[in-house]
Parts: sequence; structure tokens; C-alpha cells
Amino acid sequence: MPQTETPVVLAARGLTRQYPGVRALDGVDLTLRAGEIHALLGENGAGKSTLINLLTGAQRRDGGTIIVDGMEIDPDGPGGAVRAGIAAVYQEITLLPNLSVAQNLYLGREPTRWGLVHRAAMNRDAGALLRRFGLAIDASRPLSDFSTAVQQLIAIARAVDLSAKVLILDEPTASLDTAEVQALFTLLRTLRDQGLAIVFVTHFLDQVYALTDRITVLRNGRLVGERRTADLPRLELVSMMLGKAPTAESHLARRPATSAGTGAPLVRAEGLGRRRLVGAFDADLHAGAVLGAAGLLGSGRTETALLLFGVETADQGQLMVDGKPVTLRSPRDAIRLGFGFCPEDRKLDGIVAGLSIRENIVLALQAKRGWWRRLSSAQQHELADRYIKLLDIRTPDAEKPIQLLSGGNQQKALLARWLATDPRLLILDEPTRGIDVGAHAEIVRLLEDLRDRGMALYVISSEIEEVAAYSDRVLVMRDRAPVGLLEGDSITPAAIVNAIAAEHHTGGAA
Amino acid sequence: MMGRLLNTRTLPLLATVVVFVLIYAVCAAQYPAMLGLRVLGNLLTDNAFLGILAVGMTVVVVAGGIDLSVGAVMGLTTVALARLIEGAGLPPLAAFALVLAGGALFGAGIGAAIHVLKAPAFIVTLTAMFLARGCALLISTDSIPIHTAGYDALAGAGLALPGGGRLTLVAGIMLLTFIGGGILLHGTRFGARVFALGGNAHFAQLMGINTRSTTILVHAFCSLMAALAGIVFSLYTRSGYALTGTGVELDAIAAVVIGGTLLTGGVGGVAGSFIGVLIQGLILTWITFDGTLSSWWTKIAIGALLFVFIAVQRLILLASTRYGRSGAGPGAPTTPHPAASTPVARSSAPGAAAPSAP
Amino acid sequence: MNALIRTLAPRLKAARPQLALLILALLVNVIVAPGFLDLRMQDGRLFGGLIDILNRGAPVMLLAVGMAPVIATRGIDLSVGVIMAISGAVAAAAVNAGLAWPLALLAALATGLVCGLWNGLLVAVFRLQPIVATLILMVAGRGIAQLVTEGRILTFTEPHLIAVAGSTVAALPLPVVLALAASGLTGLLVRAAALGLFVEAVGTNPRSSRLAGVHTGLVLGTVYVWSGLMAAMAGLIAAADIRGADANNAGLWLELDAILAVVIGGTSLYGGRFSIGRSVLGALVLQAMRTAILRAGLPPELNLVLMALVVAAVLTQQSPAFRPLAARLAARLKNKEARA
Amino acid sequence: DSGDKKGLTVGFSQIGSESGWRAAETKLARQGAEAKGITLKFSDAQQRQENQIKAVRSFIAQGVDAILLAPVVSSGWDEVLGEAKAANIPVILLDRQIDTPNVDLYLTAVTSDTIEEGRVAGRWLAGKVQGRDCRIVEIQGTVGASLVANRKKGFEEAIATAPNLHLVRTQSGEFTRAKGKEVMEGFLKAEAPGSICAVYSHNDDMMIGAIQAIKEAGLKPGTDILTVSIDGVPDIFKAMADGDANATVELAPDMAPRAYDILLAYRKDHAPPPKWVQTPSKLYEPDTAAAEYARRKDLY
Ligand SMILES: Nc1ncnc2c1ncn2[C@@H]1O[C@H](COP(=O)(O)OP(=O)(O)OP(=O)(O)O)[C@@H](O)[C@H]1O
Ligand SMILES: Nc1ncnc2c1ncn2[C@@H]1O[C@H](COP(=O)(O)OP(=O)(O)OP(=O)(O)O)[C@@H](O)[C@H]1O
Ligand SMILES: [Mg+2]
Ligand SMILES: [Mg+2]
Repeated sequence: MPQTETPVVLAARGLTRQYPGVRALDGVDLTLRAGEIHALLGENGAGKSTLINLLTGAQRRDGGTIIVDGMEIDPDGPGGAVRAGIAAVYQEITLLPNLSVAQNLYLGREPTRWGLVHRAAMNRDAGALLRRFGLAIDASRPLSDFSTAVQQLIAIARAVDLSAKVLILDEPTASLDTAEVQALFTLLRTLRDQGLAIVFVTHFLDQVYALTDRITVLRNGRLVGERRTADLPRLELVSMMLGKAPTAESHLARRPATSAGTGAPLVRAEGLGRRRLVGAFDADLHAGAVLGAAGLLGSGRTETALLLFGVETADQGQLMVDGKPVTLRSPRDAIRLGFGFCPEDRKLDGIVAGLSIRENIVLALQAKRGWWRRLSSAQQHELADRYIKLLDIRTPDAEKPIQLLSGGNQQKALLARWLATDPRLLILDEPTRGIDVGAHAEIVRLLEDLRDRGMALYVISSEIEEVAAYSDRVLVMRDRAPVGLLEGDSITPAAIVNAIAAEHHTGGAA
Repeated sequence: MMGRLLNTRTLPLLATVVVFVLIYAVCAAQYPAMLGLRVLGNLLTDNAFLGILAVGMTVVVVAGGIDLSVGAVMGLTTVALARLIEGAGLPPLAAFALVLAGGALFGAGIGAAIHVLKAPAFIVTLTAMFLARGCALLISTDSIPIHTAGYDALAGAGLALPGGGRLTLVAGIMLLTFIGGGILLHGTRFGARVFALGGNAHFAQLMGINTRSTTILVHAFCSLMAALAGIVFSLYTRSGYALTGTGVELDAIAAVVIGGTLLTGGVGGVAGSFIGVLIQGLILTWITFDGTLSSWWTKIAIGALLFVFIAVQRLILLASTRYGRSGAGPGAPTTPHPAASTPVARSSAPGAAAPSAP
Repeated sequence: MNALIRTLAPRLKAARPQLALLILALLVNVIVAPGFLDLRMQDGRLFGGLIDILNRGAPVMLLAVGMAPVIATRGIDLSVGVIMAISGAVAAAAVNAGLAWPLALLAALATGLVCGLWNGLLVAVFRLQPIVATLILMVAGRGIAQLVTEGRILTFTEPHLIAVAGSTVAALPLPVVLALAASGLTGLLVRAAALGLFVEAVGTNPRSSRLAGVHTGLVLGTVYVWSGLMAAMAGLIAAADIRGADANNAGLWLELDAILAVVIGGTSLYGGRFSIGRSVLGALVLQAMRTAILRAGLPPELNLVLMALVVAAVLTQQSPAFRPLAARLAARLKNKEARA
Repeated sequence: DSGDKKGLTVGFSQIGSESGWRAAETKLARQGAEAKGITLKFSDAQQRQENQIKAVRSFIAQGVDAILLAPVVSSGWDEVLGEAKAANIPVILLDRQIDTPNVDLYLTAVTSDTIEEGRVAGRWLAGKVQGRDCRIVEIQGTVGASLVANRKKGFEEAIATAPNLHLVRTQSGEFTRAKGKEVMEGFLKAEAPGSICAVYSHNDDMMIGAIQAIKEAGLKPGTDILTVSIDGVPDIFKAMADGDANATVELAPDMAPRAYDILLAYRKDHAPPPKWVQTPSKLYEPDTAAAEYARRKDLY
């Protein structure tokens, strides 16, 4: 950690951005010094992403100045920012799925030979660049062939390669697993030592303390303060973010259901599977109990959810609901049985951007009721308002288009969509991804509450401590096949990690 | 090897080629005269203007747009040329330069309007179609023959093929345009920008692409091609007529789509469009060779054959994508699957990937 | 009554741009043909320029009513023009073959339904891109219509069929009443039932909608069938209007008018939000401008250029870029005035 | 070449099927071919010159014995007709002339005189109104279509001789009934009530639409407003018989049968026919309308 103050690379003063009905950013300052990793923290909707968008010129600012190396800049778009030495990885992956990995990495600055793009050189360079991130992939393949995690790494690689002075990462670790996070950190430290200024947004406080040198905290679009990480105790940081002292009790104390898992299961999967998608797995889902799913990225957890919800049709095994065999051919079949599913990709599979929060919340319920039994406007408003309040969705009103909410609040609205259908089984894929500390605890409490009210829950999460905390059973997946089932007191983070790592040769040679 | 050949990008193209060859074989079996180089030469010459339009259209469609004005711009070009050469006495080459520049400018205007007004390309280019056609009619409502000696020489130029066929200058221009278009789209930085724009304009912008200049250039290129098609058409008919190319934009779009380029943008290429043009020409040739179809059955047959092509193509694609989950067909709405099922080599060993409890 | 005002007021407010355009277009008409606004009652039917626009605009109004939901699902229906031709031809052929008129009308509507079903099948089940799917019918359909009429104009004298365009209800020409009733019915179907929400959801994010339990295929199919039905009705009106089925020209290029009307009505071609009422207004705007051009007494060579300029002006007025620009211009003008 | 009439193959490149008149021309071409034992290869160009060129080229490739061409535009045929000539295939133009410096490219043209059609209509009107002042409105065909300029020109020539005839308004009805009706509605609204004395329409279909518009405006077509149009389709004879229309100038649709005769004669004695075989542009009035209607209604 640098002892003396290094020179200021970027100084933003009084940045302001007004959206209709929301002042997303209100006179915020940010100072970045050479060779530091600077954490930008705040609750969902605090304005972190907005600040980043203003720095890169992805959005117009309504006020304020940005000074880079003593010169005021006015980026007219991300292209201008890159020329000024600023590169960013945005919160949602903003790469182009139709291009190859290499094309994504070198878009706009492809190596050329005789005026034409030199593909071979580009692919070679791309391969070399990606190897620094621990990715040994064929860079000439289309980006869409790769998982979210890999895409996230590619986006980071691109930004790192582009950034001359400032590198901005908006929740880069949200979809990475621990090993990948470690690799990324090592790289970021190297870059810092080379003098780069790095902005790092995350909701994982552990990562803040493991990596960053300095912290800027935002709340409700205003600057709360800037501190050195070393001088700021965790509790104080959290209260800066929340604007009040956090409740003492940690939300991650293990609190499984008291009488869970006894009696006949609501839903039972017996050897359910689909060729080339996921190997046969068993799962019992009991009313009032949580089944957790753990595993590395790409271990096939999402696929189990797809089969349970009828998004993909199983070609082996049997699904039993209430003891009766059923076949799910589409999500509608599953919904009819009282299932609900919050998918992991909010933007692509979750929200219906362009429609209001209200419409997004009532969509599943209305679809369940059919075309003719329309929920009246009054009913819709009542529902929306109830869940906005219940889940503390931060929005001026229910009529705001959902895509204008911050990521965490979108997640809550999706949860509301399913709660409104009053499901018997709720499947949640990464429900806490990209959610701030406060909301994280709220969501976990909410899940426990739902469970206690007798709902069956199937929760897929990459946060092992979290899974360990509230699950009554944990299904461990690896290489698209189940490798273990933990029950009762045997559920501890360490046990889950062991199950994931142990005897990797048995996990199936998929 | 097979896997590399049959990836999601080459597959639609391959399916198109297969369908083309199949249908050609069926035609030739029925009418052996269709096999000769003469018919093949005619196919190239008669569809030269459509091919050139299809090159421009491919670029626009790959960029996520559409251009309904190309037929009208082509018509406008032919009349303008006739007026410039016959009326103003300009040498043909000077007139060509003038209309090409005019075409590019017109397209740049379309692109600028799309960008500035944030209006859909469909509507802006529809307006441009009215405008171009209207201007052409204002220049002349009659068809104007061009009899300048040099023009006849240009129009008549060509290589004799064995069997009475000819590879004409206009066919040559079309082939060169396809090659040039292919290089532009698949080999240059500009081409990469076009694909980026079509993939997702907003993301492209966030990645530092100047969407304004790209939109303008793309439409300038398309209208430039329309003007070139106009030149070719005027060489082909040695005349200028305001209503030339009515409805041709739909043929060009159909050719592009049959060729596997997605109207949603970001996926495609000119090679497929070339086959698409040939397929359309083949349909018409077959119908004339048959010669028994009434006016109405002609239309029904064209529609039905279009359907058969697309259906067969989709079946081929469906059959082959059974062995891999990804891949949208031609004419299929894109619903990219985020998690395709290709296994990926990771450099970190599985043991090392095991997370240590934080 | 109050409830009516409460539901109508926000809609009227949302339709301000379209209303402004319509008023402008009507003004042009008044300038071109003084006495345009005169209304007179004769034999229990209203006559006047406004009625003409409603009457002539009825087919495109109907097409726009069908097209708006299609476009809202991120689709497009290029075949409505030929569906008009086919249904008109079927009706004419049916009465000329001696079929009772109600059966002929039903046959025509059923034709539209079948055409819509075909389109819906290609889009929803076969998963073709809507432009291509409907292009197939657009190409082949005119041939089908001509097959029915053998390329002639099938003139008919069946009074009930003629009455579809020639009779009067509540002092208004029947086409106007039909178009308004169809828009009302569609509006009701879309807003009072849940179809509107589903259409908009499918149009913005089909994947999320499917995961939320929306039957996306059924929604897609329905909008194309509805569009076909509306087109069939428009086709009946067009045929009745000239007392003959003109398979060659009925509905020619009207699909473009319908699309334009929907776009003027503020529906994005990229799917999502749509409004039946504003699409109908869009159709009227188009018809009013067309009428003005036809009646201006300018040489017909100018028609296309005028149309282009008018649409360009409309697009500019509707563009989001225009509002701040207009505001800035106004401010600058004011500044200049102040300085002078 | 073989002189036998049996087994003669003729290619016919038709413009399209945009009107009833053209459907009749096609129908007569087919009937005539059948009657004379000719194999007819028919190709519909859907209003596109390039399709016609393609068709002619395909005909050449198939080695037909002769080609009938109804050209959609007047210019642009030199190249492809040159190819036909090189292949020794005679070409007969139907219905429209072409613009070429080299008339050897085709055998003959069987067409009417489209300027004359306009003149006949104009002369009839001048005679009908005598010295009375008459404000005329014109419904013209599709802007840019090759007939339009000529039919307009001929008509204007004819009425120029009569100072009492004024052409006050002209608008395009695009050759269709529906547009003809809409345009006439506009004329009736835009002109002072009762001030229009006659309508001239470039085809009968538009006139039939216009007649309906006149009726719906509460006027009596044929009496309050005189009508004259061109083509001679059955429905206009019916209208004349009903007293709703005054005159039509016939454009005979039997061009192809005439061409067959010329062709067969030419193949027999190799004497080149005249370059232009003009079909008559006969004017019909209500007196013969009922009979003419009966004669024609199955022809179309
Ligand atoms: N385009 C927009 N239009 C209107 N409001 C917006 C827009 N973008 C963001 N907002 C609002 O601005 C506020 C700040 O959002 P921002 O995305 O910056 O939050 P964040 O701190 O990044 O949150 P998260 O941690 O959830 O990503 C939120 O209230 C959000 O609803
Ligand atoms: N580390 C990786 N590198 C490359 N590709 C991967 C990696 N991990 C997973 N994939 C691919 O990504 C896709 C997505 O994985 P999948 O959604 O099945 O996993 P998951 O267990 O649900 O993971 P997640 O934690 O992302 O929800 C799979 O097709 C897999 O092949
Ligand atoms: Mg954010
Ligand atoms: Mg997953």
C-alpha cells in the first residue's frame, strides 16, 4: 500500500445527474490517485453506476467537471473517455454476442495488415491477453459460446488492455467464483503497482478489505465520505452506507427450519436429467424447507432449475408433484402446479424492460389467471404498492419503467412477481447477486420467512456461506452432475467446499 | 474438421448452397437447356443490378437496419444518367461519377436522419423512397433512351463463354461488387463496426464505436450501391426510366434473408446474399422455361417457392443443430442462448479452482 | 360518465402529438379547399370534408388497428394489402356464384382469418422473421386473389354487399362506423382483457414473458389472426366501395400506409408499448394529408415528393431530438427579439 | 427453319396483370394460340422491364420460333432484341411501340395509336358540347406509365382547337377504380358545385369509379357531367347502356391473334409485313352499348 500520497490522476468535482423523478447523483466528488485501488461503495441505487457512466461519458452529466492529469475533459462518449485513458467494465456485460471473442477484445483497434484486419494476429494477441486471466479459450469463437463468467473476464481483459490511466470495474466479481476472483485480484494488484488508478465497485465487503486502498461511499446520490480502507472499520463502513448503525445480528448465522424435510416431499425429482444438458439428479423439495444448490460456475445448477421449471424438458427420470408423476413441457405447466422461478440473468430472462414496475410485478399472476380474468387497475396498483413496500423497492412510484431501477431493486421486483402468484415452490437462481449488504440481509430474511410460512424453496447461490446458513439440504453439483447431498448438521461452508472439491474424478467425465 | 465447417455461421450459408444446388439439379433435369453456360451467363447478367443492391442491403441489414429506398434510388439514377448524358451531353464516365457521388450523399442523408431523429430505418427509408421516386418523376415521366456511342460499347462489352453465353461487363461489375463487399464487411475495421452496430447499438457505443458515423457510412454505402445498380441497369437497358426498380427492394431483402443474414442485425454476409440472388433468378428462369403458368399462378409459384426455400433451409438447420444447442436459422428471430453448451478448457486445474472458505 | 372521463383524459393527453398533426393536416385542407369543414345533412347522411376523410380513411384505420398489436410484438404484417384483395375477391365471387350475402360476408372474413392464421403459424410455430413470413403471403396472395377473379374486376350488384360501403348508420357512412367499432372492440379486447399486457410483454422481452408463464405462441398467433380479420373487413369495404373486387389493385401498398399510421401513432417498430386509438389517429392524419395533396390542384407528378416531405415533417415533429431543438430555437428567437 | 405450322412455339412476354383489359389480352393470346395450334410460352413480368428481358432471354435460350413482346417501357430493348435477331427469332411488339434507332430489331408492331386515342376522345367531346363553355377534369393514369403522356397529349391537342373547352384539373387515378373514385370525389369538392361539365379518364376503370363518385354526390353522370374514357371494357358499356356514361374509345385486346396471323403469313412467304400494324381506335356511344356489352362480357 502506498505510504505517501501519489499524484491525482482523475478528479471529478460536483458531478450531478438528474433523471425524471430521481436525482441519481447530486454534486459528487471523486478523487483517484495513481497506483491505488479505490472502492466505490453504496447501497443499491446509491448512484455508483451512474457516477461511472458520467466518468466515461456513457451518459451526459448535468453538472460538474472531470479533470484528468490536470486537464479538464468532456468525454462525448466512451470513445472519448478511452482516448483520455479511461476504460470501464459496466455492470451488465456490454460485449457483443455476435462477434468473436477476439473481435470483442479489439473492436475499433483491430490490428491491420495492408489495410485489412489481420485476423490471425488478432486471434493470437487475444489468446495471449486472455491467458493472463487464466482463460485458455479459442478467441476466434463467437462470444455467445461462453458463459457469463467467461464473458465477464473477457470484458475485464478488454478494459485492462484499453486503460492507460484509469480502470473502472462495476461489480466485476458478481458472477465470478472464488478462484477467478483470486486471479483477478492478483492481476489488479500488479496493475496498481504499475501505477494505474482502479475503481472497484462491489457489494462484497471481504473483497473491499482484501483488495482496496481507499473507499468512497455514496448514499442516495450524495457523497458520504472518502476514507483509507485501513482506517475504516467494517461496522463503520456499513453504517456509512446505510446511514444508520447496522443491526448487530449477522444474517449468516445458521438458521434452518425446525421441522423441515419430514413427511412426503412436495416435489421429488428422481434421476431427472437431459442429454447434453445435465446429468441425472435427485432432489426432494419439502414444503417449509430450503434445498440449496452449490457448485462452481458452470457446474449445472442452473440447468437443474431449468428442468424443474419446464424451460427444458427432461428426457430421463421422473418428476413427482404431490406424489403424482408429471411431465413439464413449458414454464406454463410448472406455473400451473404452483411453481415460480427467478432466473439468474435478470436482464435477459427476468425483467421486461420498457414495462412499468407494476406491470412487471403482475405479469406472472396475470398470465396464470389467463386472458379474460384481468386484474383491474386497482388490484394491480394495490399489488404493486404492497410489494414495493414489503420488499422496500426504491422507486418514486410503481409506474416507473423497470429498467431504470438499480440492479438490486430489479431483483426485488422479480421476486415480487413470483410472490404475487403465491407459489408452493419457488426456485431462485442467484437471488442475491449484485445485491447490497442491507438488501442482502433483507432477502435472506425474506427467504427464511417464506420458508417458515410453508413455501418450498430451491435456492441456487454461489455464496457458500449463505447457502450453508439457510439450507436444510444442499445439493452439490460439479461438471453438470450431482456429486453430493449434504443434510442437517453436516451443512457447513467447509463441508460444501470439500464436497465440491473432493474426488473430482467421480464427478463424471463430461 | 466437420465441426469447424458446420459452425453456426457457415451453416445457414451451407444450407443455402445445398438448396440452390438441389433446385438447380431439379430444374436441369426438367429442362436440360438450363444447364448451359448461356443460361448461367444470363442469370448473372440479368440479376447484376439485383446483386449489387443486395450487397448494399446486406451491409445495412447486418448493421441492424433496412433500406426500402434502394429501388427508387436506382430508378432515380437511371433517369438522372439519361438526362445527364443525352440532355446535358456529359461523357458517360463523368455522369457515372456524378450519380455515384449523389447516391452516396443521399444515403448519408438517410443515415443522418436515422441517427438524429432516432427514427426507425424502415420509416425513414420509406420516406426516402417516396422522395427519390418523386424526384425521378419530376425529372422525366418518359423513359429516355441513351444512344451515345460510348455507351453502347460499354453496354456491349463482355467475354464470350462457350455455348453461346456471355460474361458481360455488368455481370463482371456485380461479381466485383460482391468481392469488394465481402472484403469490406468481413475484412476491414469498418466491417467490424457494422457487425458491432447490428449486434447491439448501445453496447457498441459503450465499447467506443462511433454509432453516428457508422450509421451514416452504412447508409451512404447502401445508396452508393443503389446508384451503382442504377448505372448497371442503365447499361443493361441503355435507357433511363423513373419507375425502374419498383418493388425491387423487397427482392433484395428477400435475397439477403434467404442468404442467411438476420434482419435483426449482427449476423450474415454477402456470400449468402449472392446465392439468394441466384435463387431468385433461378425461380424466375424456371417459371419462364415452364411457360404455362398464368399471371396469377406465376405469383403464387414465386411465393410458394420462396416458402419452400426457407422451409428446406430451416429443416436443414434444425436437423444439424440437433447436435448442438445453439444456432438461429435464417428467418428465425434471434433468441441468443446465453449459456450454450460447448465445454470450455480452463487453464486453472480443477483442484486449484476449489474455493477456500473466505 | 366520470369514469369515462378518467379513462379518456390521460389517453387524450398522450395523443397530443397526433391530435396536433391531425389539426394541422385539416388546416391544410381548409386552405386548399375552402368550405372543407362544412357539414351538411342530406337524406339522413352527413356530407362534408371531414366525413370524406373518415370514410376514405376507414380501410387504413382498420389495417392500422390490426397492425398496431402486431408491431407491438416486434413483428410486422406486410400481407394486409393482399388479404384485402383476397377477401374482396372471395366475397364478390361468392355473391356472383349465387351465395346468400351473409354467407359471402362470412366467407370473406373467414378468408382473412385463414390468412392471418397462416402468418401466425409461420411466425409463432415455424419461427420465421415476421417480415419474411408475411412477405411470402404478400407475394403469393395477389396471385390467389387474381386466381379467384381471373384478373378481371368482378363487378357485383348484390345490394347488401354494396351496402357495406354505401349505407348509413347514425348519419355516418357504414365504413366509418365499422372502423370505429372495430377500433373500440380491439381497444376493449386489449385493455379490458389482459391481451394488451401480454402483447407488450412479448414484444419487449419474449424470453422473460415465456418464463413468466405467458403463452407467447398464442399471443403471436392471435395478433396475426386479428390483423388478418381487420384486413378482410377493410377488403370488404374497398370492394363494396367500387362495387367490384379488383384483385389487381385492391389494397396495393396499403400495408405501408398502415405501418406508417401505426408509427405516427407512436408505436415503436422495435415492439413494446402501443395504442389503438393513436394508431387510428395516425391513419386519419395520413388520409387528411393525402386528401389535401389530391385536392390541391398541383400536377400529379408532385404527389410523391409532397408525400415524402409531409412524412419527413411528421417524423421530425415526433422525434425525441426535436423537442429540445424546438425549445432551443424558440429561446434563441426570444433572445433575438429581446435584443432587438 | 422448318416451315410447318404444327409445333410452332411462340414466347409471349406480357407486362403483367394489372387490369381487366390486360387479362383479356392475355386470354385472347392463349385462345388464339390454341386455335392456330401454336404452343404458347407465357411469361408474366409483373410490371418489370428486367423480368421481360429475362423472359426474352429465356425464350431465346429455349429456341422458340417467335417472340411476342408487350413492352412495359419504350426504351431499353436494343440489346436483348439484338440477341433475338442474332438467334434468328422474329419479335412482334404488342400493344406498345418501342423507341429504337434500329427498327430491324423487330418484325412488326401491332399497336393502337395512343395519341390518336386521346384525340378521338377530345374530338368527341368538342363535338358533343358544341360551342358551350366546358370545364373539363382529367383523371390520368399512373404517373410515368408510358401511355399517360400520349393519351394526355392527344386529348389536349384535340381540345386546343376549341376555345370553349378548358382542362381545369388533372390528377392521377393510377388506372384503378378505387383511386378514380377518390380523385373524382376530390374534384367535385374542389370545384364549385355544378361547374364541372365533363370528365376525361385515361381508362374505363377509373371512369367507372368516377361515375360512382358523381352519383354519390347527387349528380347524374352522363347528363350533369359528360364522360369519355378509353379501353372499351365491358363494364363501361354497361354503364353507357344504363345512361351513366357517354363514350369510350376502344383499345382492341385482340393484338396477339393479329400477330399470329402476321407471323404465319411471314413464315409462309417470307415477305416482311409493314412495320406498324395499327389497330383501330373506334369510339363507341350509348346507342350500341347494350349490344357491345353482350358481345364482350365473356371475352373479359
Ligand atoms: N436511465 C435512468 N433513468 C431514470 N432513473 C435512473 C436511470 N438510471 C438509473 N436511474 C436511477 O438512478 C439511481 C441510481 O442508480 P445506479 O444504477 O447508479 O445505482 P447503483 O448504485 O449502481 O446500484 P446497484 O448497486 O444496484 O447497481 C437509481 O435510483 C436508479 O433508479
Ligand atoms: N469457467 C468456465 N469457463 C468457461 N465456460 C464455462 C465455465 N463455467 C461454466 N461454463 C459454461 O457456462 C455455461 C453456464 O453454466 P451453468 O449455467 O450451467 O452453470 P451454473 O452452475 O448454473 O453456474 P452459475 O453459477 O453461473 O449459475 C455452461 O454452458 C458451461 O459450459
Ligand atoms: Mg450499479
Ligand atoms: Mg447458473
